[in-house]
Amino acid sequence: MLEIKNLNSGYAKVSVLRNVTFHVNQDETVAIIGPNGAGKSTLLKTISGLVRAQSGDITFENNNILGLSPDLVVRRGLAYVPEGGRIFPNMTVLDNLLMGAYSNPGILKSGILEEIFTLFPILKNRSEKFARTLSGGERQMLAIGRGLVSRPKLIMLDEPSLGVAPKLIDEIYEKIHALKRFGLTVLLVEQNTGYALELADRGYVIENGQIVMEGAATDLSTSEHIKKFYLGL
Amino acid sequence: MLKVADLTKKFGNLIAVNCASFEVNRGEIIGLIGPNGAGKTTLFNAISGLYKPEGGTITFKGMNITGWLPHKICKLGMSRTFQVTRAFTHMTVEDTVRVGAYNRYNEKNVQEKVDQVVKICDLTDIRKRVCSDLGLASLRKVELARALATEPEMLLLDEAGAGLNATELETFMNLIKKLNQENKITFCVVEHVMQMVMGLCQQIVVLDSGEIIASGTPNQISTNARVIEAYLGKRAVHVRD
Amino acid sequence: MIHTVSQGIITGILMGAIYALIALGLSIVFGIMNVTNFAHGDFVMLSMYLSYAVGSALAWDAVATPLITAPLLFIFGFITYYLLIDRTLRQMYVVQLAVTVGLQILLRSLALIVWQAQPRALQYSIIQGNIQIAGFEILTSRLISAIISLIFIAGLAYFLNKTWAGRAMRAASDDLDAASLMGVNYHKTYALTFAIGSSITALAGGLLMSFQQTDPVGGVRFGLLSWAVLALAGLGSLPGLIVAGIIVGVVESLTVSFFDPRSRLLGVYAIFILVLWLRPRGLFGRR
Amino acid sequence: MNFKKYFNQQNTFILIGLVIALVIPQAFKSSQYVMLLITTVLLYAILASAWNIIGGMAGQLDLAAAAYLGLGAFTTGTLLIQWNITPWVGMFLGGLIAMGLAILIGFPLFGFKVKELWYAISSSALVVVLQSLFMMWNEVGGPTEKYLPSGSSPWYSLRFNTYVPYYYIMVTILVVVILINRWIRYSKLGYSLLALGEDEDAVEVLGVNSQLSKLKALAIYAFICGVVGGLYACIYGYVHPAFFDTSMSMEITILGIVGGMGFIYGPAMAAIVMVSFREFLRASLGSQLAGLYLAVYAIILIVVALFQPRGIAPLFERGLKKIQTYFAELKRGHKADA
Repeated sequence: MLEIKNLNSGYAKVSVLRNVTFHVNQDETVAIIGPNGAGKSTLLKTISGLVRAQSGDITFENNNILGLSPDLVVRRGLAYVPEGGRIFPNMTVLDNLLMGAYSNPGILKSGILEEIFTLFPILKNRSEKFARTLSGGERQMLAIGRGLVSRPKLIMLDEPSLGVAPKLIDEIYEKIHALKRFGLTVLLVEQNTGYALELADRGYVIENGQIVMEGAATDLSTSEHIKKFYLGL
Repeated sequence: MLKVADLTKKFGNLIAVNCASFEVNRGEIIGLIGPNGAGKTTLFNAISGLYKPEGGTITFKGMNITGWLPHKICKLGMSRTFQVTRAFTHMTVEDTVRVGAYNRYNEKNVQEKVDQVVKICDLTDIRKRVCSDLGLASLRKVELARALATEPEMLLLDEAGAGLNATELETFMNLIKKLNQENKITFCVVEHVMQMVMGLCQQIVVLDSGEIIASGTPNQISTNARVIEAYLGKRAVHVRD
Repeated sequence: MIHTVSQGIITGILMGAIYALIALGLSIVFGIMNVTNFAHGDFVMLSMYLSYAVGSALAWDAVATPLITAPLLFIFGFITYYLLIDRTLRQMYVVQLAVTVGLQILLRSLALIVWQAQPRALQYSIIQGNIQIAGFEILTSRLISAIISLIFIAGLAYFLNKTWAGRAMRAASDDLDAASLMGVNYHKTYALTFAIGSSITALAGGLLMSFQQTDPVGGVRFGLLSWAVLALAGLGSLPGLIVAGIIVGVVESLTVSFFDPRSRLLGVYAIFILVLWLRPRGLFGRR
Repeated sequence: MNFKKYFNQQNTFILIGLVIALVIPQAFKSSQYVMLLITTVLLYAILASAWNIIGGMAGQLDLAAAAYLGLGAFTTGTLLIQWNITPWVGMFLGGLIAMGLAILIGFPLFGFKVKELWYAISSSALVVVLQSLFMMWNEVGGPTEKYLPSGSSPWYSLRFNTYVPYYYIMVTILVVVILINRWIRYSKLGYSLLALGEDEDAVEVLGVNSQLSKLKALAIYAFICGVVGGLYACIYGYVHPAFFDTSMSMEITILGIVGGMGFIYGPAMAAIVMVSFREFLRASLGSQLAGLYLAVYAIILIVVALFQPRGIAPLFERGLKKIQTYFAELKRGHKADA
């Protein structure tokens, strides 16, 4: 469904990603794990068009999406929930969700909001509140909900456990698990290796901008390298 | 050397740091860890004078420096680096270091100090380059160098290891160790790269949601149940389906 | 004494509503795009001249001229955005300053070329005259202008809150990257914002021409006034903008009636500086 | 003394510049109009160079040059008119008064960390405010021009029939201002200013008192503007509140930016090129439509700012380097031939 080949990317003078190749199949949950600064976020930003790739190929459903601006990428059905959620703090929760339908307002008629409210009941209770008043966990749920409004085919989640109180991480991951039932393909980037591998079908390990390992999630979580450096076992 | 007692910093209703207390002894390298948003950087900003704390006291070298302006704290012997490198983009490496060196030197002997710091931090090759042309690893070194040029007795490093690759990290850690042993500089580092924290620090303080939840040696910390739950996250998920 | 004060306050409130309208144009451009348009005051000046041109050519009343000048300024804002502002967004802040200040000099010299240095005023206004209420004199033109301003501000608030374009503007203002992830093309949103900001000055210019004259350097005054209103209001609160506009209007009007007509900007400057010192986020601002 | 040591490229340029500066009045003496233009160009060059200290180096976008200039002019003018005190004294008093006001305003502004946009607006407003104040103050200002007496000795009252002496005084001041620029740039203050122009927090934790540094820069800048203001009054022979001119302030800021922020010679160079060009436009277009020359000029300023955002000074530097390498290669070529 999503295929990345020999991707090189980075910022002005710093090259962050080197020759990254991987793919995500339909209805799969894929986790990308790695230490802070390894280039995980840059990878997702490049796919979503926020960062311009230096070379390589990105195809989504057999269409080349490399070099498209973010607003065009999202219209193809590829939603990106950025690191930290990046909700609109000075808009209400409802307005935040509505923004998710910006590229296709007609979708609201399909009852998507109700579905999201069923998934995240807390958002319904707070729909008239300003998003800045939400807690870290609620913001993350809002961000995920906002990404879902456009009924994307693939959703990319960037560190959903970041800045969320530990007891809420469980809840967030439960929701992400529920996304699978939504018929969604999920690409997950996490530093919190334990959670990510528990949830994912397959995983990739990225270090210093390069993919150093890949395999089924169960295999990865039993690998010595992962145990030693990521799980601290 | 540095003593933080009951430090509290609020932003509106949000309590970023809540009654934090810890102590750093002379000559130590102390690590400050915790999840994102735990208040580590806020704590640093309060200690270095960029924020005025709402409560508590900060004592440095026996002086109460709570609410002092940053440049005065620096004069007293404490400097810092920033999480996101905040290089002086249009200045050369040498000029950047010079800004720090003027803290204790005047026009006559400032050049000596600059040369010395440039040499220690291994910046000789790039001393005439403009900061905006440099890569992350060099920028981190430049930032350390300019803080070092102020001749601090204590240095606060904010995520100095983030984004460095293994070799770069190794070089950087060796530099810090050397400065600690030879120049007798006390370090307090906020760090995410566990490799760096474990390899460098004698003491570790763990911060979560603005509160200090544990402190001790690296071994004590890595086996502390509360720390594991809040930060290290070893525990596997239990997804109910 | 009390009568003079009250009269001053009433005049000030009416002027204040128009100042709020002028500042609104600046506020949406600054608040949403984070662009500082130093030429904003000169946009007002240009609008007033255009209003004069339209009004005298068609023998229209000043209040009606925005029907023509507002679309003109809308197009002008659109072109200005793509020609100049869009190119400054990813550049250093000083470039934006240099470009908008250059634009200011350009607008001023254009006014000089077309209308020479003489002040111009429209003669006919159906809303001349005044009403007497409880012994206070209220100029009809100002009253109507104030009411139109308030209605327009309310309309814009509705636009920002309830339409897709308005929502996109607020989202872009909060977090540009996140907005583009929602499918917002920020160039288009910014162009629309800047064009709306410009056409607001056309409306304000028309209203102002119903009771005052214009000259090529008049822009400075409106520029300062709107920045003062903005500093006082802070960003992001439309009711705050109205209150701030009224405070500035009242202060100006009281300085004029008690001190000296030539000192009208002194009081405004004083509160402007005080606000910068004591409450940099403005009285009602959240940012 | 080693002659060769002083005969480097830079000093050669300076020498050539000085010779040209001395010769110019001899060449254009016959035309008062041209001399006035050249003096005006110099005035802008001085002000833009002074702006470089607060704007270019410290990054504070000050728009109040004309406020300090006007204060200097009124101080000098009033002292001469009312007490017959020579402008030589008046100029410096004017500079001091401008400096005093700058410190009075700058101290709290910098203390509260008002910067960028808001600093620019408040300084720009200062010009307007001083204008209306002097408009009201009839003893000193007022709506009509107050003429400076010619007095007995032109050198005492600084009132000449020709612009040549003004020219020489201006050149001297310009050289002094550029030297001050140089001296500041390579001193503790200069390095602190450049660094705080980029990141104020970062520079404070390096032990720099940013408020004090900015205040010093502002004071020096205001003083220079005030001194030149005194001369300005003498050249025009009157004082008027119109001296508090917002357009002029803005032009100086643009020249500083277009010249290249922080480059010592940049602003002066920009002023000489752009203001000469403006006056050329005025001479060739002015007769047809008032204001047309300004419109063309503004467009050119905008284009330069857009397409050369770091200013024209880096452009010159690059050109200079090319010439240098060209000559160096030429030399090498000669050696190879030999």
